[in-house]
Amino acid sequence: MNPAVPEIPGDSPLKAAQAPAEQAAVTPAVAPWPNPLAHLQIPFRAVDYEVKGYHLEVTVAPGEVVAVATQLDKEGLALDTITGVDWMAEGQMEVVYDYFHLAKPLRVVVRTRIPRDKPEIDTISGVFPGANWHERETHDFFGIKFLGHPDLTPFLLPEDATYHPLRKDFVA
Amino acid sequence: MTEKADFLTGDVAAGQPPRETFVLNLGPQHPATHGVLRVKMTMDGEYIVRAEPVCGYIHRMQEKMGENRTYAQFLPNTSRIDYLSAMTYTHAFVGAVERAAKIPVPPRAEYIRVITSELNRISSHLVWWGAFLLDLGGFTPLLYAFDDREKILDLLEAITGARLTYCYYRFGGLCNDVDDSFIKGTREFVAHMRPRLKMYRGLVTENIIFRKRLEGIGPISQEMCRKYGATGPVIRGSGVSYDVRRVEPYSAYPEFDFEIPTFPGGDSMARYLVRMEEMVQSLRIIEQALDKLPAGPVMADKVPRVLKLPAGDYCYAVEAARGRFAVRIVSDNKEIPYRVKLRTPSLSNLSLFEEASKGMLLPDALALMGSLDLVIPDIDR
Amino acid sequence: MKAFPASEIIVSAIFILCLATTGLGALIAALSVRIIRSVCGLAICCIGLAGLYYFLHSPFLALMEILIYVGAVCVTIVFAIMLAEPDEQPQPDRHGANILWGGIALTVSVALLWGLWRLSCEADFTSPPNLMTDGSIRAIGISLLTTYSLAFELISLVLFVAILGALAIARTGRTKP
Amino acid sequence: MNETPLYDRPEIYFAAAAFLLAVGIFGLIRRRTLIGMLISGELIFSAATLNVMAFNRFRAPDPAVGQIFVLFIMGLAAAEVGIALSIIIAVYRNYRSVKTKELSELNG
Amino acid sequence: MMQSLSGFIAGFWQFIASLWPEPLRLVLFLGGIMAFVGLNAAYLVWVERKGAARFQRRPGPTEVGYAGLLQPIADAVKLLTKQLIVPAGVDATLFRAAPLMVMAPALMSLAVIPFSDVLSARNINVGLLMIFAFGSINVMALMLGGWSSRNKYAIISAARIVSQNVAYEIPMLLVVITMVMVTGTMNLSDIVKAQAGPFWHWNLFKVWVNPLMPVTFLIFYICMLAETNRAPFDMAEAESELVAGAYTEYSGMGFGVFFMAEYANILLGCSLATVLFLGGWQSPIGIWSGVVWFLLKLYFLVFSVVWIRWTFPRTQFYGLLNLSWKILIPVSLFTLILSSAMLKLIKPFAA
Amino acid sequence: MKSALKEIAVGFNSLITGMRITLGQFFKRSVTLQYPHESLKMSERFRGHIELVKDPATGKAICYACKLCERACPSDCIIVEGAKLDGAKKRSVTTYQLDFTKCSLCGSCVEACRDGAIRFSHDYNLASLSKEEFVMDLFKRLETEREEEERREGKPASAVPVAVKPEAAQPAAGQTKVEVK
Amino acid sequence: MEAPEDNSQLLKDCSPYVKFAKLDELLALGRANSLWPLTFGLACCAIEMMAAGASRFDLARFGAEVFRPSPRQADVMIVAGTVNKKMAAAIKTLYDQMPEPKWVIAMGNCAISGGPFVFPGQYAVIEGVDKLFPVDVFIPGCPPRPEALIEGLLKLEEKLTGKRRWPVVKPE
Repeated sequence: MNPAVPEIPGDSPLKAAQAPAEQAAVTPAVAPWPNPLAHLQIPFRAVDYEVKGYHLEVTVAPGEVVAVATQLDKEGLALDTITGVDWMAEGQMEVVYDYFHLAKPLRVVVRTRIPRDKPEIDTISGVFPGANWHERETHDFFGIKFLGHPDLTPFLLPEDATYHPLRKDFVA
Repeated sequence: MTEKADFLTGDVAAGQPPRETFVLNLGPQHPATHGVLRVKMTMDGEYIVRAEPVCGYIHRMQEKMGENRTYAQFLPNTSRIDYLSAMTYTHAFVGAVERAAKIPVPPRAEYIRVITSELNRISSHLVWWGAFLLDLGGFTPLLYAFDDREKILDLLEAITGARLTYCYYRFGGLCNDVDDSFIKGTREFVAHMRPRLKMYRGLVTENIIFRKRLEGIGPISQEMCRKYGATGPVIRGSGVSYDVRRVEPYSAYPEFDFEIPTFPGGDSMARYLVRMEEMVQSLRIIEQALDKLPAGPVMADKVPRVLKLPAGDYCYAVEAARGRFAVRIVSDNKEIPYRVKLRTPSLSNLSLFEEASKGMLLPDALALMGSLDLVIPDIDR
Repeated sequence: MKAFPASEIIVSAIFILCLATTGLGALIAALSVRIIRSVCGLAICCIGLAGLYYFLHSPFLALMEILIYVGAVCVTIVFAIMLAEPDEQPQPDRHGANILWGGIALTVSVALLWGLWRLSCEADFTSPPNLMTDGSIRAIGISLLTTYSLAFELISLVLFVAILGALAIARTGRTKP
Repeated sequence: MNETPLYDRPEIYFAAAAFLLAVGIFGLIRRRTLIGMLISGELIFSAATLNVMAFNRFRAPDPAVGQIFVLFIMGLAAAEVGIALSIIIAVYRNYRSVKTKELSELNG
Repeated sequence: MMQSLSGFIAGFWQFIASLWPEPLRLVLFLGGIMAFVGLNAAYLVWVERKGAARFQRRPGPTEVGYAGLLQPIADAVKLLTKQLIVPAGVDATLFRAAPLMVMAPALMSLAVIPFSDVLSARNINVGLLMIFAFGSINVMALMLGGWSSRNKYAIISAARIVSQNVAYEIPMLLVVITMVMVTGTMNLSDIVKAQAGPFWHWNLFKVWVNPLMPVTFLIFYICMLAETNRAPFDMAEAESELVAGAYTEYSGMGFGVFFMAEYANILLGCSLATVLFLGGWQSPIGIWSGVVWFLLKLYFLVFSVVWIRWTFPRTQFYGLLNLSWKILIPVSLFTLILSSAMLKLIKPFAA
Repeated sequence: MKSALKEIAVGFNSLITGMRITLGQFFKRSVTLQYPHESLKMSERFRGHIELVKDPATGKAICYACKLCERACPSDCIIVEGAKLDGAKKRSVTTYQLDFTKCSLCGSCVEACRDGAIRFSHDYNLASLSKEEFVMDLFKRLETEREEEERREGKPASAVPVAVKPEAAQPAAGQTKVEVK
Repeated sequence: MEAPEDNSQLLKDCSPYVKFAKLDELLALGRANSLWPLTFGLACCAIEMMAAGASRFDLARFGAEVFRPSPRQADVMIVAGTVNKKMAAAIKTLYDQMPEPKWVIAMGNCAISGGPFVFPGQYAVIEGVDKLFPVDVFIPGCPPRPEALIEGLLKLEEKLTGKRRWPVVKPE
């Protein structure tokens, strides 16, 4: 039982309340290079954060996204978002996975391209449950099928929607 | 404070599948969903077996519009994604374009951006505070919060011309400079707000009814936050001091001294306290920024009238009032972006609701939902 | 009821109203198809009964009847209906059976009525003085704590055990999601 | 008016009680759900209490005894209802029904 | 002044009573009570809205009549002419009857409240019991309203109302039994008469009978809030959870009657608190007692109810039950035992 | 037991505190703006719907229908038509149709205008029974306004002062410098 | 409440001596002064709707602060925000659930015509709620100021009673 009135903002207990482990996690503004993902078997490419807005990027084969997600999960990264880009001219769909680290200034972009006429890719919602909604949304917008996804019913579009509005050839 | 519903549940044979369930459709019009979220709840009495949010009731094609409009034309849309912290959202979009087009922003503009963003954060938290209390059945705090918020809105309206959808930032700076009356008014506001926060504490934070309703309710672990990508006060309420302003510093934030309030509880109370403390920190930032506000122009010199970003993709993340908001622009070197992706915090924050609300009582789940601070158009875009 | 010309008639009318309420309530309780209406019928019947008790010089019991039957028994039954929704479907017409059973019930009760009637007629009864608000509550209280104290304790024990038993029974099978 | 007024005649009360009893018995037999039977049972209880009260009033005008009896009956009725309803709910949990026809497992 | 006024009223009543026999007096009084309740319910809504506005630093209704005084009338006119929707699939009879069943008991109960020495519709020996007996119909009616709406929110709300009312009836009755013991009667007039004299003769301050008397009053007050479904115990109409609770499906005057009944019940609860604890019509200085004092005390309590509503958030439902079962019932039992013991001790000295 | 009592005491105290706070607010002055009886003066930068600016010299619109605003508008709510009137040097606007119901008040049009020919009005309390009312022809509006003013004052509209300098709504280029200590 | 004047010749003759308050007009007055809105916010405008109900602007002065969460008890639906196709059915139901007489205020440009979210080839937004049900008052703005909402309510009252009891504010 917690009887009285501790932990009020503005009072000193605030500092005491912070878990010591997270205290250390507050990092300085400068990125702690070298690349903490260097030991991964996947060839990440460092990019200039000031120009791009992320630190590492990698293009993988469609089959590797789950493995990459698992690895990044182990490294303590969180899923930022999943989205698609419709490269109609090239006949491809790009699926982009953004990850961010909770303590370090580290953003990772994982891309993969799948054929536009058969847009199918494995789901990573088994690794990151948060991917569920992002994948549903991507399915809504681009019609990309996430294999093994628990529920690919329309998320933002009406329940009976069959169109994929963010495809470049979409007409309302 | 983990004992809950002990009177009602008592010795319950756990693990058995529930048999008496019914489906309760919360929303799309329901006072607790703050707009048009629909939650399909499978209930066993007042216990939630499964709460499945159904989104899309205010999907407004923001991303599609991004592909239809020039960068400048898309700018006003950003204020309407999360209308409660419109400044920060515009900031992210403007920042992404500036990053891609390598437009330098004058320091005065950056400072004013910080001031206005933080003011906006306070106003957003005030709305949340009031609406949250409304969820819990207290009406008066809402009006006190709106009262204080009006003061912020007056300040912001004087410089931007709008109360909610400011559209104040431009690529390379701001559309207007601030004047002395704004600076004076902001100082007055900071002086006014501190005792008000104290009053809020007496009225609400220490209130036994309120504490009983929040303490230990809706715990969210750090791991769950990470797995779902929850950010902002939600993750900070779970003890992780993740804040974009610290981790990926942007604008003039590195120049200010402020704390990232974290509370380890992970319950609704922790999230509540984080936001209350954030208001204090925002006031600190505003004060520092006002003290240090440099002179100079508020608009970069050479901003091309017709913006074309070099091909490639560009990201920019900001700490909005609800957490990490990131804009991702894919450009193919045309006037119109090839793809604009808006990563909104509310979507990720809500996505953990289904897991977190399992087995909770309906009012507790609504307290949890309120503590996530949802803005539905932010989810649906 | 002092010297008031029509007072006798008014009071009789009220009495007949009470009787009618009781009878009507009972009929609704026994005959209506929807169980929720039956409960309402029971409640109405109890309110009518309370009126009858009042005429039987016991305002205390009249109010207790309302308090216990309407406030506790009926509410509990409605609550149970909420938990277990047993709406009867309109049954196929079985008029014959209805008449049969109704006849039996009527026979039994008429027999009883006859017995009581005889009982009350054989003994000479005197109409007691009109004591609407006598000290009956005090008398009840004193009797309860003296003559009938054992019964009083027993009834409280019964109620206590009933509550415990009800809790125990209703809780079994309750699952937490 | 020398005639005994309507409300001071015991036979009226007896008739009312008999009517309640008849309706109660009929309901008890004809009702096909447990709750319906319970309600009919309450009617029979009421008939009994009315009788007791009438006798108390007309036969033994003691202010206390009959009323205490009725109070006890009410207490018992309340206890009975509590127990019966908890049983009904338990039955409902197990069988998803409170209709007597469907609760015939013991019939073999 | 006050004395002469109440004296005049008393004389007037004696005159009337001598002219008109009992039944007509009763009818007259019932009419008076109805008017009183109607007027009060309407203007308590106004007080509530004005009060809420003041607590929130706004003027409240001002534009409809002077200071918004015609607001309740406008609301009534509107509600009366609003379409009455009986949703498909509901039990129409019960659905329509429920609002009336909520209103009637409150009206009946007010008949035994002694507004002053002579100003009471029916002074019966078991007045206190009567209020509770009719109060129990209230629960039944709200429940039927919720149930017959065939709306999930309403049904949940109805279930809540019952648990809440059952839970709070117990401490309330315990407290009332304490008061009956202290005053030795269930006649409300006699209860007030037992508190004659300056304010330390009020039951609230009778600490020599029971040192916990203020606590007893507090328990009664809390129970009264809970029984009338007022904030912070307004589970019946938990807006942010259950839309409008048991009233969700009610439109027009059906809702209006529920609304009025809520205020009538507050009025009844506050009257009861005044009679039981605050000395009814007795003036705090011992002289010039009269109906004015009763009304002053009554409206002070009503104001405090409004004040509480606009200050606190709603309690959690199990918190509410815990409060009753874990705190209020034990404490009220304790005060009951304590006061009976004290009475036993004091009686010999007093006699 | 002791902790429970303490909890009750603390809880009770917190309730009393809350009630004291609200009672304190009860006696404070209300903060309400009695709108139809009193109204706010909108700030200089308030963004109502746009309106055409009069040339103080001629009393006519400055706008010469260059259509920059039309192009800048993200929601396609402006339609400008212009014509070269007889004897005039420049083109002048003949229709300036604003569909205010589509406008997002972003200010792109005002910023796009190089001559300060449009500005934000301060109409902050528009409401109507028909939505057609908000598809307005700003040019006609300006003309009727001018005619009315002329009729009322019996003198040319040039004497009417123009309240807002065109610079007031200009983009940041010409803003005032604010000195901060 | 003063009685309105009557137009018919017969009544005009005695109008100096007798004021006729026709029942209809009394009803209209009652209705106009007790407009209970439905608690129903969609987007940005909803915040301004809340602001209009808050202390600074105080809708309560006109008796319109009783925001009812249940459509059964509401008189006026303030559609504050964008209505999209997924929402349209729900909002129609809400309208149908409101008892007669009922009114609708379309607040904000989105509700009036889809507002800034209308573009050629859009697939989600209803271009004006007057396509779904009759709308009584339109309040443009993005979002409109709270005063505009009050003005809208006054317009609605004007529509009901046929005259305006309040001064008209000319913006400056």
